[in-house]
Order: sequence, then C-alpha cells, then structure tokens
Amino acid sequence: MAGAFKALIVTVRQVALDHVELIVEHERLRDATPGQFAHILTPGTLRRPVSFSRIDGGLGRAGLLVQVVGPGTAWIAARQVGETLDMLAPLGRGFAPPDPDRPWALVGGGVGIPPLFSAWERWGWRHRAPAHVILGARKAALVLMDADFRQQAIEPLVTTEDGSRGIMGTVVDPLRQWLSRNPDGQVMACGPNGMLARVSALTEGIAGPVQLALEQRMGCGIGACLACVVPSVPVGPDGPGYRRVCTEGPVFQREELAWSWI
Amino acid sequence: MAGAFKALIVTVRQVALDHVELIVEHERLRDATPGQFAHILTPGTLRRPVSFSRIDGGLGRAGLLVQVVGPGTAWIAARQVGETLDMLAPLGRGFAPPDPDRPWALVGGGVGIPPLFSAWERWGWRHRAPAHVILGARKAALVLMDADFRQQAIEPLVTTEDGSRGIMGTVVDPLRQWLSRNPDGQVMACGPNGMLARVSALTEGIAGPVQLALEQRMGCGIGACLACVVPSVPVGPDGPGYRRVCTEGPVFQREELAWSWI
Amino acid sequence: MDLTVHLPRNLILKNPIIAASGTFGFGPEYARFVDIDRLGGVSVKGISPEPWRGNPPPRVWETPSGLLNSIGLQNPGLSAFLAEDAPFLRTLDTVVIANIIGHTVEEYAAVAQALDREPAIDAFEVNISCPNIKAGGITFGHDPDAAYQVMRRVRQATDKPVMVKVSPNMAEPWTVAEAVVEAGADMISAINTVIGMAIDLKRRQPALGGVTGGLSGPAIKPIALRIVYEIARRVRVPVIGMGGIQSPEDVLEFLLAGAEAVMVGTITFQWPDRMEGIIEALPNVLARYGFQSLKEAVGAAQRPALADEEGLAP
Amino acid sequence: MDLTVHLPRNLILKNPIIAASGTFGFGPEYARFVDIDRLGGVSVKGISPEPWRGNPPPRVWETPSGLLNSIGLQNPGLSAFLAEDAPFLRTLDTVVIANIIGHTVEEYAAVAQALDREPAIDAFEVNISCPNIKAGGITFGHDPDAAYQVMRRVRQATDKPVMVKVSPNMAEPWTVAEAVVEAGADMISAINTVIGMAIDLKRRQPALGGVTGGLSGPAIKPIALRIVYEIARRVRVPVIGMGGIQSPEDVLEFLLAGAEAVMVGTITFQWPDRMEGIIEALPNVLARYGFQSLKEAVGAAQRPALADEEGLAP
Ligand SMILES: Cc1cc2nc3c(=O)[nH]c(=O)nc-3n(C[C@H](O)[C@H](O)[C@H](O)COP(=O)(O)OP(=O)(O)OC[C@H]3O[C@@H](n4cnc5c(N)ncnc54)[C@H](O)[C@@H]3O)c2cc1C
Ligand SMILES: Cc1cc2nc3c(=O)[nH]c(=O)nc-3n(C[C@H](O)[C@H](O)[C@H](O)COP(=O)(O)OP(=O)(O)OC[C@H]3O[C@@H](n4cnc5c(N)ncnc54)[C@H](O)[C@@H]3O)c2cc1C
Ligand SMILES: Cc1cc2nc3c(=O)[nH]c(=O)nc-3n(C[C@H](O)[C@H](O)[C@H](O)COP(=O)(O)O)c2cc1C
Ligand SMILES: Cc1cc2nc3c(=O)[nH]c(=O)nc-3n(C[C@H](O)[C@H](O)[C@H](O)COP(=O)(O)O)c2cc1C
Ligand code: FES
Ligand code: FES
Repeated sequence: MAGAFKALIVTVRQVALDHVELIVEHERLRDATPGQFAHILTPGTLRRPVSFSRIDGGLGRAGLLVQVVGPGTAWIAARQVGETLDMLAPLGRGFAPPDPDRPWALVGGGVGIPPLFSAWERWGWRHRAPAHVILGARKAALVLMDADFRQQAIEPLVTTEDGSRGIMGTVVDPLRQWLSRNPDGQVMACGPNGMLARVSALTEGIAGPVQLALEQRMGCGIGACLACVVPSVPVGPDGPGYRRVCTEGPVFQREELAWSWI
Repeated sequence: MAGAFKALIVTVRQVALDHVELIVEHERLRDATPGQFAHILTPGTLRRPVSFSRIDGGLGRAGLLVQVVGPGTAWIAARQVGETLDMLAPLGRGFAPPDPDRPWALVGGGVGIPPLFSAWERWGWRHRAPAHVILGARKAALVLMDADFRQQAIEPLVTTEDGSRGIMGTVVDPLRQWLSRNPDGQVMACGPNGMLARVSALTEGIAGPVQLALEQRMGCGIGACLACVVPSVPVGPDGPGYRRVCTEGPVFQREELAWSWI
Repeated sequence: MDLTVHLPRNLILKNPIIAASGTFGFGPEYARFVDIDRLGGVSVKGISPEPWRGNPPPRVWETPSGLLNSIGLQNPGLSAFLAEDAPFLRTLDTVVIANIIGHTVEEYAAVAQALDREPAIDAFEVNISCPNIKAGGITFGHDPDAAYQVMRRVRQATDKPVMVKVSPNMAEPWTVAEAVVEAGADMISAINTVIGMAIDLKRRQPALGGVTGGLSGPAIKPIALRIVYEIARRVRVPVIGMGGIQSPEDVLEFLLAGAEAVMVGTITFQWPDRMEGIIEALPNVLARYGFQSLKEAVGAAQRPALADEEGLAP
Repeated sequence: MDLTVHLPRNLILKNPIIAASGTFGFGPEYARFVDIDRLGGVSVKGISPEPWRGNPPPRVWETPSGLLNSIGLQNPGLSAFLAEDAPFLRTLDTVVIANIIGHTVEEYAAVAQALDREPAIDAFEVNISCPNIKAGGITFGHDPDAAYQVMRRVRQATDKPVMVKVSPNMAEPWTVAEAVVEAGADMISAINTVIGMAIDLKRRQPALGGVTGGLSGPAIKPIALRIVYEIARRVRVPVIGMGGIQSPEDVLEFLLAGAEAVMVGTITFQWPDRMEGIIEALPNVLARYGFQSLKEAVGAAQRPALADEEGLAP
C-alpha cells in the first residue's frame, strides 16, 4: 500500500514575512506534477493541503511554500532541517502541460504563486511562444518567488495593492492588457477566489485553455469525504453541481466552474 | 491575588523504575506542611495533585516524587532542571504534628511514602518516644525513599509482596505487631485505599490519633467543585456523607471516614 | 471599550464574563486565586431546599478536550447556604446569581422565595436539567410543559431577574426556552453539560461513580454554539451562552452566535485567573475583528431567516 | 486471538473494525492507502434513489478534538452507484455495508430493494438521521414511530442483515433503537454525528456552508459511549459502536460498554492506515487488560440492572 510517508526536510528558508519555504525529499515525490499538492499531518484534527512550489523529479525533492495563517501552517513553518513531514502526496489533478506554441500567461496572487512557479520551472524552458508572469501581493514585503522566476530566465511583472513595489493595483489590469494583445493565449492562474473570479470573467472566450487552481477546506484529501467541493457546472434549477478540489482539482478548466456560486 | 505560580525545577532525579523526584523552588512553598500537595498544570484538561516528598521551608523548596502512571505524570517526570512547573500550592490539610511523647508509626505504600517522609523530616528529630517506619512495595525495585529515611536517622522496615526485599508480604502484619506492642501509639499512613482500609481496621480503639492521607480524582483542587470527595461520617440510611480530599483532606482522622463505602 | 451588559430588570454586568455554576463553588473558595469583583458575575453552585448528598466518587474523568463530571448536585441545602455562604456573597461587588435546583416544582419555588429576600442574590438561574424523581426520571428540562410550570411558580416567588438554564440533551432545546420565556423567564442560559460516559478499562467499569456524567469543556463548544444560535433566533430575551470557553475568541464566537454574555466553567480548574485574562483581552479582540462595541458583536453571525436552513442536512 | 465477529443472518466480520459511512467514500478512493480486505467491513457513503447535491462549501471545520462537517449527504444516486461503484465493491474480500438514505419511507425501501439483488452488498445500514422534508423537518431518526415505519418497509424489501444507525441528537436515542428492533432490525449502529456549529470570526458568519453541521471525532467519544451503553442494555440485538475512536483502547471502551464491533471514521482522514494498526494491536491490548477473547470484553462494564442508576444526577 502506498500510504502516508515521512518526507525528510532538507532545506528551510524564510522567504518573506510569515512565509517559509521547505524543501522535502522522498522517492514518492518523484512523479509530482505542478499544481498537485501534499496533505500534511499537523497537530490538528485534519491534515493541511500545500501545493508544490518546485519539483525536482530526479531527486524526489519538492518545495512547500507556506504562509503562516493559523496553527497548522505555524507548525509546518517551525519545522527544522532533518525533521520529517508526514504526508499523503502527490495528490490531485495538476496543470495540464501548456501548448508550447501558444502565448502563455501565468497569473498568481499570494500563496497562489508557488504552484505557478513549479509550472514555469517544468515547462518554461521548452516554451516557444511568448510567456508572461504576473505576480500580485498586498505590499512589497509579501511578493513571493519573483527572484525564482528571474533565475529561471523570466522577468515577472509585479503588482502590489499599495504600490510599494511594481505596478499599483491587482493582477487584473495587466492581465486584461495581455489578453487584448493575446486573444489566442492560454492562462494558468492561482490565488484568492476573488482574483480567480476576475480571471475567469476576463478570459471568457479566449482561444487557449484557462486553468485555475482552487483552494477549499479539505477532509481526507483523496476524494472520499466530499468535503472539498466547489460549485461547478452543470447548474440546475436548485443550484450548481459540486466537484472535489482534492481529486477533480485543484486545477480546473474555467468552463468547469460555476463562478456565480463561488 | 495568590493565584497559580511557576516553581523553578532545581533538581530532577530518577529514584526507582518509573519514579522521578523533582525539587522545585518558589517562595510560596515556604509554609508548606507535610501531607499537603501541589496541583500541577499538565497538558490534560485537569491539573494533577502531587504530595510533597520533602519540604525546606527556609529555601522555599519542596520535593515531588512522581510515579509515571499516565500522560500527566509522564509529562511531569520528563521535565528538566531550569524549567518551571505551574502549580497551585500548598493545598489541603496536612498532617497534624505528632505528639512527641507517644510511640509513632509511619506506614507508607508506594507513592504514599513521600508525604510520610516529609512528616518524618519535619518532626522526627524532636520525637522523644520510639518511632517506627514501615514501607511497602510490590518488589525490591519499587521501594521508595528508604535511603532518605536512613539518612534521617531511622531504619525503615521494608516489606515487598514478592519477598524480593525485606519482609515478604504487606505493611499490615508488621503494623499489627507494632500495635500490639504499642496500644498507646499514634499512626500516620498513606498508600492505596486497600492498605488504608486495613490500617483503619487494625487501629480501631488505639489510644493515639490515626491520620490517613487519601487520594481522589480532583477537579479544582481548592474546594469549589466537589469532585474529590470520599465517603465519610455521618452515614445516613441512604449512604455516607462526602468530604473533599482537596480541602478537608488529604489527611483525615480515621474516625472521619466511612470505610465500608470506600 | 465599554463592556457593560444591560440585562432585563436592571441587572447590569460590568462585563459579559460570568463564572459558571458548579465550577466556582459559593465564591470564597476561589477568592484566594481570583479577584472576584472583576468578574461580570458569579453563578453559585446549585441550591436545593434540603441538603443533597451527591453521587459516589470518582466524580470527574478526563476525555479528549473535555471533562466528565458526576457531582450529582451535592449541596448543603438552603439553610446552610443562608447561614454560611450568603454573608460572604453579600460582600462582593459583582452580580451574584443563585443557581436553584429541586425535585419538584414546589422545591424550586421554595428556594426562589427564600432567596428573594436575601440581599446577596441579584438574580436566579433555574437549573432544570436535574433528575425529577417524581416524574419517573424524565427531567423537567426535557419537557417544555414541566419547564413552564417550574418557571411560572418561580416567577410568582420572585421579582428578581430569572434565567432558565437549558439542557442540550434533547432534539430541540429551544422548545424549552420558548416555554419558559412564555412563563416569564427574563433570560436563557445555555448550555448545561452533555450527558456522556467513560469506561475505566483497568477496573472494567464505568469510570464515574454516577455511571454517566456531564461533559463540559472545549469538546462541547460546537454543540453549545449551535444551541445558543438556535435559541437566540427564536426567543426575544437575552441568551447567556456557555460551553467550552477558553479564550476571548471563544467568547466572540458565542457573542456572534447571539449571546449577550457568557459563562465560563471548566477552564477555571486549569487556570483560575483565565476569566480575568479574558476580560482584559476582550476589548482588543473585539477591535481586531472590527467591532466598535460589545453590542455590535451580539448576533452578528445570525442569518436573517429560519427558512434558508430547510433542506440542509449535516 | 480470534477476532471474528458473528452477527445476525450469518454476517461474519474478520474483525470488529469497520470503516464508518461517509468517511471512506465508496471504497476505491482509499484503496491506494489501505488494504481494505484486512478490515472487518466497510460502510459506504449514504445512497439515495436519486442523486443528492449536498450543501454549499465550506463543508468541514476543525473544533477542539473534533470535526464539524456539513457534507449534506451528497451522493450520485442509486443507478450511478450500481453502474460505477458496485463493480469495484464486488472485488472486495470484506463485508460491504450499504448506508441508505431517503426523504420518504418509500425511498429507503427503493434503495434496499434494488441493492438486495446486488451481490456487492452484504448488509444495510439505514441512516435515519437525515432531514425528512416531507415530515416538516423532523427527522425520522428522532421519532420512534417514523423510524419503525422505515425499518418495517426496509425489512419487507430485503432479507439481508440490516442495522439502523441512531442519532444522538435527542433525549432518549434508545427509544428509536427499541422501535426499529421491534420492526425487524438485526442490529443497531450508534452514533451518527452530534449537531454543532462554529462561527468564522473573520467572515462574521457560520463557518459551514450548511450553517450547522455534524460533530465527529474524539470530542464526541463520551457521548457515543453513553448511548452505546444505554442501547446495549435495552435491546437484544448487537450494537455497532462508533464516535471518536482513535486507538485500540478506544475500541475496548466501546466493547466494554456493550458494542460487538465498531466503526472508525474521522481518524482515517489523519491516518489512513490507523484501522489496520488497530486491528494489529487489538489482540495484545485485549490481553493486557486481561481478556482471553473478544467476546469476553463485550459488555464487561455493563452494570447489572437499570435500577441502580435511578436518582443519580450528572
Ligand atoms: C490545494 C491547496 C493548496 C494549497 N497550497 C498552499 C500553499 O502552497 N501555501 C500555503 O501557504 N497555503 C496553501 N493552501 C492553504 C493552506 O492549506 C491553509 O492556509 C492551511 O490549511 C491553513 O491551516 P492553519 O491551521 O494554519 O489555519 P486555520 O485557518 O486555523 O485552519 C483551520 C482549518 O481550515 C483549513 N483551511 C484554512 N484555510 C484554508 C485554505 N485557504 N484552504 C484550504 N483549507 C484551509 C485548514 O486546513 C484547517 O482544516 C492550499 C490549500 C489548498 C486547498
Ligand atoms: C492528594 C494527592 C496526592 C498525590 N500524591 C502523589 C505523589 O506524591 N506521587 C504520585 O506519583 N502520585 C500522587 N498522587 C496521584 C497522582 O495525582 C496521579 O497518579 C496522577 O494524577 C495521574 O495522572 P496521569 O495523567 O499520569 O494518569 P491518568 O490515570 O491518565 O490520569 C487521568 C486523570 O485521573 C486522575 N488520577 C489518576 N490517578 C489518580 C490518583 N491516584 N489520584 C488522584 N487522581 C488521579 C488524574 O489527575 C487525571 O485527572 C496523588 C494524588 C492525590 C489526590
Ligand atoms: C464540576 C462541574 C459541576 C457543575 N455543576 C453545576 C451546577 O451545580 N449547576 C449548573 O447549572 N451547572 C453545573 N455545571 C455546568 C456548568 O455550569 C456549565 O454549564 C458547563 O460546565 C459548560 O461550561 P464549561 O464547558 O465552560 O465548563 C457544572 C459543571 C462542572 C464541570
Ligand atoms: C465527513 C463525514 C461524512 C459522513 N457521512 C455519513 C453518511 O453519509 N452516512 C452516515 O450514516 N454517517 C456519516 N457520517 C458519520 C460517521 O459515519 C460516524 O457516525 C461519525 O463520524 C462518528 O464517528 P467518528 O468520530 O469515528 O468519525 C459522516 C461523518 C463524517 C465526518
Ligand atoms: S477532501 Fe475529502 S473529498 Fe476532497
Ligand atoms: S477538587 Fe474541587 S472540591 Fe476538591
């Protein structure tokens, strides 16, 4: 049985205020895909889902970039090199590989950025059409992984709500501009629901696929409990259908989701 | 307000298999009396009551000799020098000082021994009549504090149930013999309920006071919740009265208790 | 921030934190450890006309995030209370609530009547979740009609503010709340403990001398919040919430669910001064969640209508 | 030590550990993580005649030692179950229990009848704690007469072993147990989740999309043990206990309280292989507490008569 396993923590690094990235290692992480996640044991009643911020399939290493928002993430962020994290992984449906010949926008907000970085790391080098990375944050101190993108040979466009770094505002305006220039483009996005709703609305009708990675509170993480659902098509007279983020997501095609209900 | 306080752990020492004695220090321990106890915060929902195994009023130091029987005592026994224990103390009614001119028997079983040692330490040196210490244990490895008594100038009589040390059997036979020689004696005893019931029966009618220190599961530890009661006189047609171990005890006069109900 | 709570019949609390009945004795026990006058109020241990013996020990047992107790409402009875405890309570500068218990409607009324004249007592909490031997083991608290009768007689016996304490051990506790409000209750307090049990594996017996016991502590907080929420949307009188409160955030959950004040019990055994700590922290925590006043938080999470819950299954 | 459990109508479990309904999907989800054939049995997610949509998210929320859920019995309905899930279940070498739900007596009967012919299904668990919209929001599970009607129709529809799952959200759950045994139930399973609620302070709203939810996990273990104990002393059929089981010691508590087998739910989310661990450890733990066989532990903490509890108050 491929049950839970203990991944060794090989690196811990503070990446921003209240944000820590851990690199963990285990052979079962070898075939992790960008957009997939690990379901991590913490002292609470439930495990905590965290996306992969980077994946080195060869070494079986993956990154977990965690924002401390409560007891579970605080506990994860306090782990030390040499300790292990008990996890179920890799879980969920990750991003489908981008078409290398179509313009590609990667749009991330807050801790939605890490899965996009892992997508760029995996597929950026073989991408032939232009690519554009838009990263949003509340303020300069909270911009995540921009240096990582730069290291992987792309200059991300940064937006901050207070204008303390990059363009003042959200990722929405730069994306609108990009879409008007690239109506044949494809989009990957991850971030708060409000942001994803805007991305979904803006991208209606574009030619390429739009992949959105969602969050939802989870129970089992493996498809058994139906806790982690999001409203999705078809929408009937009495409401939407529900799909599981843990197995049918976290990455959905925009057409699958019922945004008016989310 | 004299609320809970944090006593500094100044010594930790393993005294027998699964038995650890900690010495803690705080000025509020200065007027602790033998037979009283500390109500100690552990990770559980309730504090844990532990008697004082020794008291140095001058230094404000007290001993806590703990047998590991569950999560709370395991946690206490795992503390290190330099850490603190959060406690309400000293609590309860301790032993009344013995009459120095009356033969005195101290009878202890298992973790009932520590409070008797603190009584001997406090009052032994000024005792003029003969004194006799009887210590019971299941087996040799579990005999507690016999060396401490020896250091305080008295040779305890040791009984073990398997005969692996001292006399084979329980404290009951030696006590019976002592009582037949000392019908004018006084007795202090602490140990399992079964042992105390025998002590109570044996000492019926002796001239001196018989003080028994009891245990009971506790809530508040300070007399407010009525959790820690033991059956006591008067016994009515519908049952006994109930007294609180935490405030009316832990030390009771044998006449106060309703042994047929305990 | 002003933490004063105005309750019916001019009952005014300095702040919304009240010591819960049965966990705070009759007051003097904790006086060494807590500055009682800083509390919003104290609900004393249940009082019956005659002394009650209570249940055989053990009377407490730990459970995950919870505490089982089977005290069995041991108390010295009305005359002993008046002689020994009332004098101390008269010296307190906080609201003192008499928690009253009885086997019959008349017993409740007798305690209320006697304490109506006692200046130490500012209000009553009628505890109707104790066994009613006369009615064959069905408790008053599970029968709206019986609860109504109790409250009606208590109302005749006193003009002081009266709250009725509701049991969680039934399908629809609000039916009892509605009945006692109809009978003149000024407030509802909720919840009493949830019936539970533990097995002592070593002795191969029920762990508690009383076989079953009442579960309290954080384990029951979700149960308590739901009952407070349901009662608050159905009755027009203030609700005093309780069950598992440990922190100012827990207090906020109860306020948002609809409680105007709260009672704090089990946590006091671990941290005698926690209630004071909560009172101190409350203004900041209210502000952190964007509330300008205590009042603003009360019921802030109530959904508008009852209708939208129909058809939802747990 | 032999862990086999013999239940009515020749239902034989390899061991007393069954995966609880709703926490184990329809089987295949956990097949990657657990050796399902080692379990005593699996109770699948509740099945209704037509698909149920379930409640809006969020559907889970953590509480102290507990979990609130408001899944709302989402399920794909009977035909999808037969087409997509039954084939996998037929491959299992363990007892498969179909948990059935409905809005009406006839809906329960329809599922039972259809699955009576399905070889994947070895037994039924009738879940009568879901809302009965036809009866105005009162659930079948809180009304012994309605429960009796459901069980009687299910009994007519199948000769396979049937257990009825009892709700804890009422004063006397055993009245329902007694009624369904009267109507032909072969076993009782207890308990379903306890209704509870949490407030999301940040959003100033009930935390769950369904407003209220069902509380599970260690927090409810004392409530579950008490109900199992009370039912086991009143009905002559086997009781399957559950609620907060995390360890072999917890299993023993349920056995001593009177359960013949147990179900394990919430802990599986944290530790998918915990059930296997419990099965492995159980013989040693039974022996440590002096039991020569599983059977010997069942009901070992039951007190002889009902009478001795009279007059005891929590
Ligand atoms: C697929 C997926 C990928 C994620 N990836 C990342 C990531 O890469 N980095 C990161 O920092 N965070 C990520 N999150 C969010 C992260 O899971 C939550 O922040 C975390 O669970 C909060 O736990 P807590 O105990 O610190 O906070 P609390 O708020 O106290 O958590 C209480 C409960 O709510 C759940 N919860 C709270 N917030 C969320 C949320 N936003 N999404 C899902 N469950 C939540 C927790 O799991 C727990 O059950 C991801 C969530 C999902 C679903
Ligand atoms: C006045 C008094 C003095 C004591 N002095 C000592 C001492 O000097 N040394 C020592 O080792 N032990 C002493 N004990 C017993 C000690 O309190 C228990 O062993 C301890 O509380 C067990 O906690 P646990 O978590 O390890 O075990 P668990 O059995 O898991 O405890 C669970 C619960 O039961 C209570 N409990 C369990 N056993 C007892 C018991 N025998 N008495 C009271 N409550 C109990 C615990 O406080 C806790 O609430 C004393 C008890 C009392 C009442
Ligand atoms: C040891 C103990 C004794 C109690 N005695 C009473 C009582 O006499 N009268 C009463 O109305 N409630 C009594 N209760 C219930 C509490 O007042 C309160 O309703 C319950 O404990 C839930 O709050 P908590 O979780 O903060 O403790 C008692 C609770 C405990 C733990
Ligand atoms: C997420 C979740 C979903 C559940 N769904 C069902 C269900 O469909 N049918 C049912 O009878 N019980 C359902 N239950 C209740 C469990 O089967 C079980 O009775 C309860 O969770 C108590 O056991 P536990 O504490 O071990 O989880 C569900 C429980 C949870 C946590
Ligand atoms: S978390 Fe259980 S189905 Fe997704
Ligand atoms: S422990 Fe509360 S009265 Fe003794």
